[in-house]
Amino acid sequence: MTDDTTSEFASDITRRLEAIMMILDEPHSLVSLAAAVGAPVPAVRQAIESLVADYDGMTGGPKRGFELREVGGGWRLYVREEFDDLVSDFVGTQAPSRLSQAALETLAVIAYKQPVTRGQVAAIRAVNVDSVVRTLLSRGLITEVFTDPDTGAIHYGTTDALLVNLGINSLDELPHISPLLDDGADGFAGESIR
Amino acid sequence: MTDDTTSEFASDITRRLEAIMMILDEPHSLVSLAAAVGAPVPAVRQAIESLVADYDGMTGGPKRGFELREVGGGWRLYVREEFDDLVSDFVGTQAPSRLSQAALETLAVIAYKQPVTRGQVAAIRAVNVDSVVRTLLSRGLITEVFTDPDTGAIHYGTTDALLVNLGINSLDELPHISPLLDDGADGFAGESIR
Amino acid sequence: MAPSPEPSSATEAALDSSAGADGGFRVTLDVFDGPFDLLLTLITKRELDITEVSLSEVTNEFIAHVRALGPEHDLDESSQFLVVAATLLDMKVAGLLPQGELVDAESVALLEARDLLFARLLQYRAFKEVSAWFGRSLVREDTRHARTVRLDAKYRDAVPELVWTLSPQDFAALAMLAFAPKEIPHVGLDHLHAPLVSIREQAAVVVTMLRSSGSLNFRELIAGVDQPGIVVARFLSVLELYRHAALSFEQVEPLGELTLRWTAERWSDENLATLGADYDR
Repeated sequence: MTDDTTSEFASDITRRLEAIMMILDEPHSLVSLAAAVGAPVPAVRQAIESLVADYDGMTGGPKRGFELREVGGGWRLYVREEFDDLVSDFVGTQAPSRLSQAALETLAVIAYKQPVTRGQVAAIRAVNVDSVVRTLLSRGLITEVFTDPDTGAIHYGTTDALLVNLGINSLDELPHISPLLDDGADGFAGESIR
Repeated sequence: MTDDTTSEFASDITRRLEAIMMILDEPHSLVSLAAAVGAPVPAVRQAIESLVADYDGMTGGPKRGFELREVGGGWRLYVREEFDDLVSDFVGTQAPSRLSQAALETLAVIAYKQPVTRGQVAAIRAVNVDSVVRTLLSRGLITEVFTDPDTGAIHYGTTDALLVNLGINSLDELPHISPLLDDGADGFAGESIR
Repeated sequence: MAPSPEPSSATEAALDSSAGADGGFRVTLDVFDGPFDLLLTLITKRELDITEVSLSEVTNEFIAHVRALGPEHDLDESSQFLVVAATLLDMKVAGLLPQGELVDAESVALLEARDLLFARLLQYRAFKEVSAWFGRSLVREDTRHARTVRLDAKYRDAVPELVWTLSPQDFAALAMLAFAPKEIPHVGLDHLHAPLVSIREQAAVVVTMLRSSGSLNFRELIAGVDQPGIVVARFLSVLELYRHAALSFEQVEPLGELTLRWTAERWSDENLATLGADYDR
């Protein structure tokens, strides 16, 4: 901190961010937040970092009952995990129906192989996946990315909502699976698998 | 009870209160909050007072971008007044003045099928409609009609604002749509479609 | 092909040990004893030669396992087995073929085919394993609470006024569009297949022929048939009829003449209606 003005400016951004966070109902990216508070992205990134530490009780204050989380490519306020049961009891939320094993496997294949057609997914899972794909679409976990102009085959990919539902920030945070999967649906050719 | 235990207990109530406050949509009374956090009313009153002072920057920390205020006999988190213009500007840039195609189609489904749940609309449109329903709600074009006591599913219907926009006096004036569609995949019972 | 009518000793052994420690399918073979999953792991790591594994024994054990669990058992496990069994069979075919030096293109292609099969098996397992992570993460996030509160009226006023251009007729047209059933577009493959042959129809032919002559060999049963599909359907219907104890067969030596004999005590055409229901999908 070079002087008082700098730190006052930083603190001002932080307070503005807190105000905006109050009304967000989905994660917003750094760029979008920077536009909202009228500050450059690096300053906003710094302000977010300071808020995260602040709410986590790392800066001398208490550990708050809420936290700032980065999910699905953006930032958003959440109830801190240890109070989830308390809040669930209060609001009386019902657990949404869980996905079947078939749906989970299909979702995994689409997540790692996107953009991918239903036919390619079916080939990997060795079963028809039409109804499972429909379920995933209506849950907003996957979406149609594009349609091949020649074959008319729809290519599917995952949505930001999936990232939010998984509690991760980008596809890079998916667990690493065997490198043999990296070379795509059509090519194990020649490669000897060890 | 030693002083240490007392203050730890008080701090615990405070964190629980913060967690509940994060998800409150409207002001809640002391009694209701006491029930939510499982603590006696006087302890909750004290915790609220300490939070108000805390957020106002009276306890050594910064003055937050939000504040805890008593309105109409209840407590809730609000954006601190000095950031109202910032938030209004942000909201103004977020909402486009026209509804998207997805929003219009969802609105049409709700208009002809009401009362209808989000899940039913999602099944008809074969996509997730959560964020679109939020937009329509915030635009005042649809409203929550009732909640199914068994399933907890919220049923939506259209508002007078939609009628005004369409220039009609009642839903009966909506053009009939082809009965051919009645036997659609989702089984519209009989002639429930106007 | 000579299926033995009485249960093999391997089947009985599997009945005893069909429930593994985790309740999953367990196999007992000469070269291996343990959960099915481990068998796959060992094979994919090539610590167990696929040519050593008798697929028919594994299959017998699995059928016994499924029978012991009863009809309400998890279809998932059964279908999973089919995927894996098909892969094992493929691997076994590749494994049984002679492996020479890498001299000709054919051998190279063979090795590639074998690796492709290993890769497919590994790939399927990788996705199956990672799907557990998806399940756990989705459940964990389901319990989290993000802040979502209705916008206060004073901020709602800042929202630009809605521009509405639709007439009631436009709106109705939009509704029609939205209600139109959304079939996921499908590229038909029917034109790529030969005409379908019904096992039931062919079974009816087989029943008629056998009942009128009492005993026939398979060669006679397919005399004059020139479509491979019909030959296959007749053979499958023979297997199905055998399952219904409607006929018996004899084969003195492997690949030798197959003699079929009609043995049904009670047979009605109603039996035909459900015959081969397994092939309906």
